[in-house]
Amino acid sequence: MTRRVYLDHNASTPVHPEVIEAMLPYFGERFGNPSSIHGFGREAREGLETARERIANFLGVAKDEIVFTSGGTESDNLGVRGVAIEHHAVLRTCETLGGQGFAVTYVPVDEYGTVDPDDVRRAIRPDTILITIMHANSEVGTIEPVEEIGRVAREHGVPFHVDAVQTFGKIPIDVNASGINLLSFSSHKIYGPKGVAGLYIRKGTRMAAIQHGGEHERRRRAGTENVAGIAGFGKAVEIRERDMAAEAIRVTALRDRLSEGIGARVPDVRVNGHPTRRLPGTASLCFRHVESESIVLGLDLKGIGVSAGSACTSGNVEPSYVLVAMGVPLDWAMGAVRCSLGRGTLAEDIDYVIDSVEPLVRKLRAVSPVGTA
Amino acid sequence: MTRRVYLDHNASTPVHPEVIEAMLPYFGERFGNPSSIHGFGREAREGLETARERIANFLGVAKDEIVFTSGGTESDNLGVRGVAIEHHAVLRTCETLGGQGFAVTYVPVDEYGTVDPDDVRRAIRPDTILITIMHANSEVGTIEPVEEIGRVAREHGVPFHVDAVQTFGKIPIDVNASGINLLSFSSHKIYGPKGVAGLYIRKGTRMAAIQHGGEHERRRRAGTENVAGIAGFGKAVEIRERDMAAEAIRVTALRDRLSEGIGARVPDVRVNGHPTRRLPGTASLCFRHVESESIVLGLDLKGIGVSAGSACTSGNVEPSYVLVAMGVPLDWAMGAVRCSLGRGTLAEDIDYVIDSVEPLVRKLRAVSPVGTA
Amino acid sequence: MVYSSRLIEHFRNPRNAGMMRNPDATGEGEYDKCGDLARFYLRVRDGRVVDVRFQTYGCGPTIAVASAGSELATGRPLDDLLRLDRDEVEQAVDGLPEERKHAADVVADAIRAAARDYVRRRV
Amino acid sequence: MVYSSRLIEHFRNPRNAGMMRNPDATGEGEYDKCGDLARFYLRVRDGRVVDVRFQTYGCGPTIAVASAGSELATGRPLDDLLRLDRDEVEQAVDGLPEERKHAADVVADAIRAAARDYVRRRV
Ligand SMILES: Cc1ncc(COP(=O)(O)O)c(C=O)c1O
Ligand SMILES: Cc1ncc(COP(=O)(O)O)c(C=O)c1O
Repeated sequence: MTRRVYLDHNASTPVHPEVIEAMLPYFGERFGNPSSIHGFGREAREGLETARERIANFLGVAKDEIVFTSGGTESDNLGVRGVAIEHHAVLRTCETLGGQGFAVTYVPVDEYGTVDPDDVRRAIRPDTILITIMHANSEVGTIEPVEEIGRVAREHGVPFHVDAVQTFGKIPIDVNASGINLLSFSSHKIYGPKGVAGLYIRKGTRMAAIQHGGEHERRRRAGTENVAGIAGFGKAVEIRERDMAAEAIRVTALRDRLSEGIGARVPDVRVNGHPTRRLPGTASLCFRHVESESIVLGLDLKGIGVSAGSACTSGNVEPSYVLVAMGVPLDWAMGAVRCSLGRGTLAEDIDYVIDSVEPLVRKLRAVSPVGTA
Repeated sequence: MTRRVYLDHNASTPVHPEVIEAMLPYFGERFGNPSSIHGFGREAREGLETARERIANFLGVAKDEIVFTSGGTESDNLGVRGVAIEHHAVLRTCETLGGQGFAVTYVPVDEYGTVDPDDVRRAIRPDTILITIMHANSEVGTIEPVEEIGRVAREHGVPFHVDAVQTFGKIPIDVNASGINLLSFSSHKIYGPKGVAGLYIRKGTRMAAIQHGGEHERRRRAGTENVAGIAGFGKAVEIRERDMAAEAIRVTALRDRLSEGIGARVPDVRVNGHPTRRLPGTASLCFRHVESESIVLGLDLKGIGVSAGSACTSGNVEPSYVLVAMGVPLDWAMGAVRCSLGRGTLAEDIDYVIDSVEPLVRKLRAVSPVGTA
Repeated sequence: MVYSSRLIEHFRNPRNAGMMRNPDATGEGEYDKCGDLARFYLRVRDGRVVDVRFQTYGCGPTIAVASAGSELATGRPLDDLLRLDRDEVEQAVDGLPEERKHAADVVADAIRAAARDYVRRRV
Repeated sequence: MVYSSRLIEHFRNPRNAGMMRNPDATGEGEYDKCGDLARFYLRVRDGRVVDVRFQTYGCGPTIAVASAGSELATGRPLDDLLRLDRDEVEQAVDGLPEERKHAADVVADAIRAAARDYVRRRV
């Protein structure tokens, strides 16, 4: 078998063996429905509440401020739409709302992908009901100044939602210092199972449920809880709490080894995102005059998994909107590749990737009619 | 240790060992994100699509008519609200809708909990956009005449949604014969994991997504798929396909042994629901002048898990709305207990339950000031 | 819902359950919203409760709380019971979950009502 | 997206990739929405294509499809290539996934354009 190197940890991660161990009892003996009042139900509920407590402690918040969801996407939907719907309902009660649309103001980023808190301040209108931002963008990994933006939000009394799916368990987050009202975070990016995530909802944040049915999760999210998944999530957080600091250092070094190694051997390469305020394991590289997906495919044939920055789906190419917003020229942006490292990544993996990228890009450029003609 | 008997399979079921086996690879080596185009992603996608195919075959529908969700509740929300939102959007485009509310007409049930298709016909209005029904109610287990109701829906050109969470994998469902447009079905009621379910969407059914984000599930449900859970769900369906018929017979016999046994030894007991058109494993019993939860608690102390028909949550008693709708008098309805059997249930479990119920109910009645005074 | 082991023990083996013939006093406590009902019977000698019986109907723990309440009432001066605090009753089962707090109210109400009934009969 | 093993083989070892000096004809195919571009060079003797070279830029499989297209064009009468069907090109890599069908269009367009260029130069 060929060597396999996975450098797509921002897309998903393998489940940690200890996490699998933590889930198994909830598939087996502790299989009850946590809403049931008998012993089978109580055993399941215990697993649920232990995980909730662990995650609440990790974030330094109260247990009942954590709601479990089915994924980062649902957390984002609940966080953003939950506030909008609630607000909408309030407005409708007040009969002050004519239509029902919400206006969205987008704030620009600089060349590193960083948002300027002053731009956020200027974008706030008297009727602004929510400020939302990604803590770190999943593609280039630039970490946003959430503390400063949180201060702006607080000054104006506007609820603040942060999508921390890519940062939770990788870098510290202080929801209090950052004045965060709502925080989305997920399991399958930190060696937990897919299909489970969480939303932190600061006490007092007014919001509506978006999934209706039973009275689960204190009426904030209906539906039988994914107990085994949540138990696994709790264990994954416990492990990250233990390993996070050391891993961040290790993985940052490997990431730099990767981009420097490629930069030294391949001409016309650039590294995207902020040079230092960046996710430990994320290296977004642009190869000029080469198309992203052909690199992904070429590396795939070498057993290497990386992700294409520009996605060509349903017959329309979409160069990463992040890179475009950062002002990366199109002939670079079309050749963006994201490498995201994780706990399984070794130095020899990095060297293997560098050794594989060089001839591949050379070959692709050799047959390219672009940039050479 | 005391004997443990689980008679709450309608609430949730233990995960079948073969199902756990089927999930493990997707926590381990096949952990990729199914949206990734490299080998790690393709392996995950394969698991997803194999499960989709298996379930589509089981239902006799096309693969791309199956959308995976996070649970029965989400399937119901997507089925019902998806149609409503889509319809709403269409109407708004047509600028014919003044407000934005939807009116809901409830159709009554008879003493067995059965809906009369003629009542459905009479309830249809020119602006009816959806008919929705539970295939079988989870508490009393009465199976509704979905074929006849489907015929009514078709005659009037109204989309038809069926919540088959309690019937899927337990009794046959023919979405074509029943003219079903949307069918909710779930994993954790049939020995699959929690946190995964499906919605069948008949080709051509106009509906909106309710969870927004990526382009997963053909844009009908955003969010990284719970691959391991879905793979397990597929295996669970495969096993049910194999065992369903024999299990239905076995479990019906045990269910009748239970209600007859209790009926013979305990006075003032009634069996709810339809005598024959009923879920194989469901026995809903009412003990007159005894309070549901005290029976649940008493049996729990004997290691037996059953569910209370009347739920007393947040300081307000709620006698089962199903029983009330069926015309069960309050002094009976307050003492409703649901026993739901499953593949692990043995004849000796049933006898142990009968032996435990008798003295418990006698004791509770002895100290009760109700019905005796 | 998690109940204390002391509560469970009372549920398993309720003390003083049942009716009393010719009691010196009876009293009821009720919680409408739940249909919960507790009835207490007292035997009183020299201003002191010497025997207690109860009957209850209600969600799970009511019977256990009544059993604990009956123990707590036995041997106490009647005056005490006129001012019986619901918290004392709850303590007697090592606390109740939020949704079941009313069980202690129903039992305390019933015991106080029985004590009042005794006073009333005497007057 | 799953590619055929034949396509993968072409991707790994593209045949006839690169430029050609003094070609008898050149042609391009383009797919705007994707930025995909293929350029073909032909050497023609006695109405027959004796040598082909190509250059491509585009999402994954374009290079593989071009390689297969170049093999398919080699040795063929020029007249054939004027009417080259995109389906024949797609068949040469055992089919393409839905979202990548355009790779066959781009390559077929480029080969036909090169054939037309040869005719034009002759006239
Ligand atoms: C920043 C961010 N938010 C949300 C999501 C959505 O997570 P999921 O697809 O697991 O629902 C992702 C996934 O990549 C992400 O990177
Ligand atoms: C008929 C029916 N529909 C929907 C559901 C909701 O399923 P879940 O709680 O798994 O989301 C249930 C759960 O008991 C059910 O019985």
